[in-house]
Amino acid sequence: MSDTTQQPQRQMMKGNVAIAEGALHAGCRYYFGYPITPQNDIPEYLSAELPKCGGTFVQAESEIASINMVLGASAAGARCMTSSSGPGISLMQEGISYLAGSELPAVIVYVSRIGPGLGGIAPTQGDYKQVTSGGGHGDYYSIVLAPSSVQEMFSLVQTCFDLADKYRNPAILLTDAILGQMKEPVIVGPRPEPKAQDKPWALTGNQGRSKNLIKSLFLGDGEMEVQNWKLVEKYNRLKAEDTMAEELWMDDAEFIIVAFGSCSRMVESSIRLARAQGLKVGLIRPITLFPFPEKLIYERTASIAKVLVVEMNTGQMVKDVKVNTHKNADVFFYGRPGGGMPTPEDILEKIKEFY
Amino acid sequence: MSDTTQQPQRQMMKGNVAIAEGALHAGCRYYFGYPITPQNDIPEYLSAELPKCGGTFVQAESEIASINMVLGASAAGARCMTSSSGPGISLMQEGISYLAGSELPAVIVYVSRIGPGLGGIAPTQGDYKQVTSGGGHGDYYSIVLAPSSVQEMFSLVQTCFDLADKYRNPAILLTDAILGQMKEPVIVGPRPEPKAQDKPWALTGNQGRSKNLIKSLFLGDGEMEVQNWKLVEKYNRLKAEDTMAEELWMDDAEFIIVAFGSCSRMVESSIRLARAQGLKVGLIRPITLFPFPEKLIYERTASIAKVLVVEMNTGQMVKDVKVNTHKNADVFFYGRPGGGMPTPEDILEKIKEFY
Amino acid sequence: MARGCIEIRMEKCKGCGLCVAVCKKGNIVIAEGQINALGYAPAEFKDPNGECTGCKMCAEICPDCCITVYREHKAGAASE
Amino acid sequence: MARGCIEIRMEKCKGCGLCVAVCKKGNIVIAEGQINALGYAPAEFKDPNGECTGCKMCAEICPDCCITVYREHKAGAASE
Amino acid sequence: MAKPAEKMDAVFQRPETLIDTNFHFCPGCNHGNVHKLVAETLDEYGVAGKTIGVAGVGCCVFLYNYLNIDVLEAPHGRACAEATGVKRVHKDKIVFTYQGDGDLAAIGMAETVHAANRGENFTVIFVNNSLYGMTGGQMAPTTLLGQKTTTSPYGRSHEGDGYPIRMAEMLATLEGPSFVARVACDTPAHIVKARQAIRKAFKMQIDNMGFSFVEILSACPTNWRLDALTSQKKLQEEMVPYFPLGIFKERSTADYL
Amino acid sequence: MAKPAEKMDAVFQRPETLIDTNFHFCPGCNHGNVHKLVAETLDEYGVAGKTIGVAGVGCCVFLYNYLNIDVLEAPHGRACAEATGVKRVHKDKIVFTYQGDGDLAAIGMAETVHAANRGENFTVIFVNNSLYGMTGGQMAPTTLLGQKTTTSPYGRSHEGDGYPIRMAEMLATLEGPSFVARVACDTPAHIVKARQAIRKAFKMQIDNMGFSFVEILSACPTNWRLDALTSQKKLQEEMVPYFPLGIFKERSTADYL
Amino acid sequence: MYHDCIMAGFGGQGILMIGDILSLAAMHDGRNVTWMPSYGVEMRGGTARCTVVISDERIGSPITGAPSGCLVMNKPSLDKYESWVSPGGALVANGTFIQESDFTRSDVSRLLVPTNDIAEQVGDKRTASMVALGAYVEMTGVTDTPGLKAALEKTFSGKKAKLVPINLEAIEQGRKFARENRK
Amino acid sequence: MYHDCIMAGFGGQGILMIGDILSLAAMHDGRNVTWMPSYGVEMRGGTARCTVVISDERIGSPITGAPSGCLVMNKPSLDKYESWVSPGGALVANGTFIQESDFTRSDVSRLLVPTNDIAEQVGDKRTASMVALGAYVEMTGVTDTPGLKAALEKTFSGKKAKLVPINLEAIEQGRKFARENRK
Ligand SMILES: Cc1ncc(C[n+]2csc(CCOP(=O)(O)OP(=O)(O)O)c2C)c(N)n1
Ligand SMILES: Cc1ncc(C[n+]2csc(CCOP(=O)(O)OP(=O)(O)O)c2C)c(N)n1
Ligand code: SF4
Ligand code: SF4
Ligand code: SF4
Ligand code: SF4
Ligand code: SF4
Ligand code: SF4
Ligand SMILES: [Mg+2]
Ligand SMILES: [Mg+2]
Repeated sequence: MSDTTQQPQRQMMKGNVAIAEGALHAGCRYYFGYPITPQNDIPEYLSAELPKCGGTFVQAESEIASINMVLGASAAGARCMTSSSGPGISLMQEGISYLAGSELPAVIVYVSRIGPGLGGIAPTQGDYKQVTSGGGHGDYYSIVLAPSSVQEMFSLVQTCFDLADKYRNPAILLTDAILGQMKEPVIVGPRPEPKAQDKPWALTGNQGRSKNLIKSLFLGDGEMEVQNWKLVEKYNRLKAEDTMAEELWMDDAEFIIVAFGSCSRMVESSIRLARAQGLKVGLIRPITLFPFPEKLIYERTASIAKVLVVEMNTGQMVKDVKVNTHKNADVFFYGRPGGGMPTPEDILEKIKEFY
Repeated sequence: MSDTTQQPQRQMMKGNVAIAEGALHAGCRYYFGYPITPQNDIPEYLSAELPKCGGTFVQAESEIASINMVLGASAAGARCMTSSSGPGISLMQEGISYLAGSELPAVIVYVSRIGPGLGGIAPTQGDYKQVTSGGGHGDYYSIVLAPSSVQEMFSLVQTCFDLADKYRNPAILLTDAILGQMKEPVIVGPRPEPKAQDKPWALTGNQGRSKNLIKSLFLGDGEMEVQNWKLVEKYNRLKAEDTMAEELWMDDAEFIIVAFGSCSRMVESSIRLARAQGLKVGLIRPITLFPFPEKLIYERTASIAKVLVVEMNTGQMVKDVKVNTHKNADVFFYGRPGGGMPTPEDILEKIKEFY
Repeated sequence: MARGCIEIRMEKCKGCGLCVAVCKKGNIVIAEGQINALGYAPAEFKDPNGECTGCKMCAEICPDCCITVYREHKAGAASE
Repeated sequence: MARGCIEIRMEKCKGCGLCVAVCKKGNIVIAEGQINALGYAPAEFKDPNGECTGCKMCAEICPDCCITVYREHKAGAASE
Repeated sequence: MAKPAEKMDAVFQRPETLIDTNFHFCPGCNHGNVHKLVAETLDEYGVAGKTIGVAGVGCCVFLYNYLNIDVLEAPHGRACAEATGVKRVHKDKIVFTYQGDGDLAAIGMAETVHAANRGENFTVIFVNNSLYGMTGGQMAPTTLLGQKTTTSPYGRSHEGDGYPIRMAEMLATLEGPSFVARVACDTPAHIVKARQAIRKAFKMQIDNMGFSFVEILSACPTNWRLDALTSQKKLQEEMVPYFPLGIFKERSTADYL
Repeated sequence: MAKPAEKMDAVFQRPETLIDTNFHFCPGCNHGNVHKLVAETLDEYGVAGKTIGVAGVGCCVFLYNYLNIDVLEAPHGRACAEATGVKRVHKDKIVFTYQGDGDLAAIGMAETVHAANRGENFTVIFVNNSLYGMTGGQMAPTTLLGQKTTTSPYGRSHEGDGYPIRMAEMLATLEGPSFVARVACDTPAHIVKARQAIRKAFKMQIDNMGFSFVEILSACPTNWRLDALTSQKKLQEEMVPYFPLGIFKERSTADYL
Repeated sequence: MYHDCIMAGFGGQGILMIGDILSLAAMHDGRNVTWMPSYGVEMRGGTARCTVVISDERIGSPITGAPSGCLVMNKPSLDKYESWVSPGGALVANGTFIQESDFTRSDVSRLLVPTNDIAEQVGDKRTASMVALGAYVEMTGVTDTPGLKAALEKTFSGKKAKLVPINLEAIEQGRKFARENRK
Repeated sequence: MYHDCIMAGFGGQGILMIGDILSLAAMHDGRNVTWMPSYGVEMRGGTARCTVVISDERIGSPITGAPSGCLVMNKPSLDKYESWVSPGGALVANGTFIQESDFTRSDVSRLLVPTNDIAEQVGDKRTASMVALGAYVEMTGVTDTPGLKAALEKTFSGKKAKLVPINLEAIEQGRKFARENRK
């Protein structure tokens, strides 16, 4: 018997709201955050919804407090999240490094705004190098996922929770105001009950077991070196098992564009224009920015000699593409930083220039 | 008439103290900082010395306050500095991004400790990617210099001040506890009187001129994009005019090691061992990590096909070397993170493995 | 009672009405049907009976600093 | 006056001397010429005249929690 | 009588230091009043030309568009640290911060308390409008109990959200500050008192007495979702009772520790 | 009499929750006393098995080596934020932070004030030894006027360095906290009072009364460059007069706003 | 089928809402759609804008520099966006604030709609933007009554459900005007 | 000429100071030199260590895993560093805490110095480390009296200048002992 009203239906949803709802679907019941444009829809939505489902919303006194509350809640075993933008994320770098060092899962939503400094609230991809380099001090990386549609805002934030728990590592969802503010139809379905997480390492009081300890200080001789190599192994496993990328029009491509997130949407449009003119352009869209789809880039560039990187910044992903490109391929760049958006027509022109 | 007592003489000096004294030589009279091992010698020395030469030492309530006091003092036209280590530098990322965005000069001394998280105080180069990627949010870079001797601790901190002023950009001196804690003979000479700096943009009150404004918010249509490209131009000029690297034993080298900072010292020793065994190994030591000596690496690897990167981390500089290496060269890596130090003997073994 | 008057820079006024509310003499009204370049119906000084005392209340409260207040010379007071 | 005694875990003692100073009866001394595994001259309980009241002062002040204090059963007091 | 007569003098006009442009503030926003009072004070003491303002991030971030003085834009919450840096370099200049309640009392708490405690010789102008104006009306540390904001949709509750912080009272317990006062913009009479407090605060600085602090209760009609008049009423009837007006600390020269 | 006689009972012994190992603390360091008091309290209420400690960064960072409980190591200064996160998840568990004066009063000022203001239902154990012990004796916000440290080589001066902050008094002005006290470790009598205060603080938490805070004046012989005895004297004669002992706030159930 | 459209006007003229309704209608039609507003500080300028893209294929860019259609509710928006419209595209303008002589393009299908007048006839001045939307839909054929009705029902639900008929009527009157007046 | 050396002992035995003096002497000799201490948390362990490298050429590594010489003032340090010494290198040990039978290496030049006894003879127990330094210098020939004297004068200046003679004497006595007892 099919009752269609019970079936998941498409609904128009704002990207930021899709993230917040996605977090609730993932069983996240603890949110700690501080207002900053252009991500305020997330705390606003969650401050209304969390109390309804037994969750806790805390508006912290700052982004530093937010990330440290997240650290505390995560150590206590809860799925938890914060969200912010440039200046706020910079303030969280110490905390993110501690999360990585203490091997704690956490989800950090990063809705970028233009910078450096106070900058402005326009969309940008100018925080790519900050997030993919780990961001904070020390030898570590954050997992970084970059959605390119509202549906992915909803689903990838859930993937972030899963990967964060799987690897006991912070995971960042990197997006911007284009995806955050736009609406698209999404299929959301009813909010499931949170699944119990098995976290024997969590701090719950040591009744009936030996004490648990969560720390990032390693003072013993050689202890930290062991820990650092352990993290490297973790990242290698992440690379092997959870690298994600989308390929479009790659079957017959003679020219590759690499682009991620909102920018890949403009690129998609530009490729339609290009294909209409007979130019066989394909798209590789990294979904995980860390781990970066190194192997894929290497393999594809073995046979396709031209790669154009398109970004909404001054060229931050180029190094990652170049270093993984097959020797014979050339890498070009087209970018618009500071809120400038590459239009499909602009990109088409660049395709023609380098094809 | 030569009075030798008046001549600059060699004296044994601790690396951290050499930095502090170097800052005083550069005319820095304002220091704002917060204690953290292994850089405490710097604030301790300056808290004693600054009052003697009319300067101001402020122990701030945190690293965030430190970097923001620096921002204020710099905006007021003063040469000023802070120093810290991993966790503290992470907390400064917002401020550093604002310095870059507001185009303010400032010197930040970074004496690394092992991480991520609280980590420990052992020497490391695990903060390479943090500093060379800018660190904070947005499309910017910090100037990064890496000394490899106590004499360079003294001189390069002065270069940092000069470059920071020349480019109106934050400059980071990146070092670690090896160089910070060790003593070497240095030639220091008498402390000169601070030179007046010509900073017409500084905030001094607008008596007799139109008002000055220091900000990083750019809300006008396309304003931020212009600003971002302006910064790129600045970095290109920096690359062209102020990239620094040292080459040792490169005349007849058949194998290159790239290493910076304290690690390059171990490499030097290992090359002596290698040369004694007839292995023609040369060293390229980047002194500026940003701008990275891209051209030099490219040119040298045109004729020398093997490059070994040695770092005290899990391989953070490798990408920068690889992406600038001539197509025909292979890049290898040997590293020790977490306070492990590659001994000359260890490195020699790696040389033999890859030679 | 001192006599005074005010001038409202209507192009700056945002029509918030605070001046209207504080003038005990009811000397100020929001201009009917008028819209200034900022898109607001501005306040207007109407004082048919010359009751304005120059008490400055309206100017004090005006958030947009649109109001200049004038007062009669006091006998013997310096005009500066 | 209640009678008591103490036990000092000399291997834990850091010889800070605080217990020595607070014992009004002078029951504690720093052991002459002795060095424990931590490298300190530890405190020693000497109570030749049995003057220890079990007042706990020494134990309260000991930062390294080396001192156990015993006291005679009070008549009628539960021994638990 | 619509035009001033010959025998009339201007007894109230735009201060010189207030640039002749339009505020971007919403109708009825008291930020405008405070800008005016600060400009008047700088004119009064003739110090505009040697003044450096430090703007917090909030609706006041465009301070530089309105006051004809040198201005530094500080990162959100850190204005007191910036001002410390500026004033340590220019001991003979006048330095003030202009900050909202989110800026000063939430993220900037540590910098504010410590600058106050160090007795830094600058002035803090603190506009308390009980929420985050610029970012769309979220809850601030000063939001009243029961007040609905975009992040306290069910009204602020002391359980969970905590209490509205009275910054003036808290800072007044420190040894560092010289002058701590709270004023309000709800009536002309209170604005006159606000002017006095701001003048006093700058005078303290001019006299090298150290840290001076004026909290100004202000309305944010836009995010309170009220018109200007009703906002002033709410300010008067709800904010003033919880945040009492007055001078909480005033140092005379002699009483340093 | 060197061994306890048969008819004697132990009236003072190592608390169970205190792991039988050696403290890394220097001789005469009062961190040891405070660890002992906390362990005793957890035993007293029988809650060690449901307690989560949050260690600040400072000489107390190794809390987990000494107390047989679950422990989280917080970044320097942020323990109150971590504790907020932990306690919001585990409302039925006992949560406390253990922090030094640099940690809590300098870098952690904002997190401390706001956790207090929110009335978070956990306990703060605040060891004030007037300087940064772990990093080598630098000046802290609590360093006394005139006191020489490695970064106040000429003695702390209120001009420039500011005043020693009295955290307990300042926090007591907030609505949020339920219990705020200051005690000292200079004499056995004071330690007895310290025990009472710590017990009261945990009891408040057990009774869901909200934020409780105990400041404990302590000696750091190593960085004071004094022996243990002289340190206790200095504590008594110099610290206690500036930092008065006592209970500054104690809430009974009814008086929430 | 691919259609992209910019809608712009004063804040308060209901721009974002008619954009919303258009996108809901398109979704009801089984199409892909994106709706992108202007936001934040941008909004303080007093103008509102949104971009709606409708397609049977996966949609790339949610913004456009050359829309197939444009609906402007005030003069500044006309001045800004008229030149963006693709040749042959549709340009619907609010006759309350814009006159024939304000147009500069002749290679687009233009229509001036007396939105206020029609809205008043419909019985509620606040439906002026719906009138404009109706005209736009008629000019472009981008959706139809079933979709619009469904969209209105989603937009005005619960206590507001009673607003559906009048808004639908406004849309229909807009369409009628367009049918009768398009050149 | 290249010489690297590890000196180690209890904190308080003057390890860092004699390392300092050795490096100052080498500097006075016109050589390059590095001095590297253990520091921070490491120091809390109660042991002190420093590494001194002396060379006529530019010095690479300031640390060493195979020193040409080693001076140990206590047993734990002997246990830790004895095996590090290069074959043929010098190993000077403090006879106050170490016995002949503690040694395990026979491929290095070993010397046990009764530092306390000699220091007492010199007239100040606190010069024990100087005695050891003297013996070390004698065993390795790495510097000589002029350098050491200059180093002492730099180390003990101003009010402490009066300490130079007795420390120099301690060094000389250490050298004498080494001359007479080296195998
Ligand atoms: C680090 C950081 N976090 C958050 C923001 C976003 N932000 C800008 S202004 C503001 C709050 C403004 O509120 P308030 O200080 O009360 O000033 P108001 O606008 O109410 O006058 C916030 C949270 C920011 N710019 N930087
Ligand atoms: C962000 C950051 N800044 C600085 C430090 C270095 N640090 C470690 S402990 C400490 C201060 C310790 O002093 P206090 O909190 O008073 O504790 P105590 O050791 O005196 O008990 C500092 C500054 C750090 N670990 N992290
Ligand atoms: S000055 Fe006084 S009386 Fe005159 S208009 Fe203003 S408020 Fe009214
Ligand atoms: S108070 Fe000022 S802005 Fe408001 S209505 Fe009156 S004149 Fe206009
Ligand atoms: S218990 Fe009292 S009397 Fe006995 S040793 Fe201790 S301090 Fe002295
Ligand atoms: S107080 Fe404790 S540590 Fe100190 S001497 Fe006495 S027993 Fe030893
Ligand atoms: S949002 Fe509020 S504080 Fe900001 S300008 Fe508008 S009324 Fe003023
Ligand atoms: S340094 Fe000070 S606080 Fe730290 S353990 Fe030693 S005495 Fe205690
Ligand atoms: Mg506000
Ligand atoms: Mg302390």
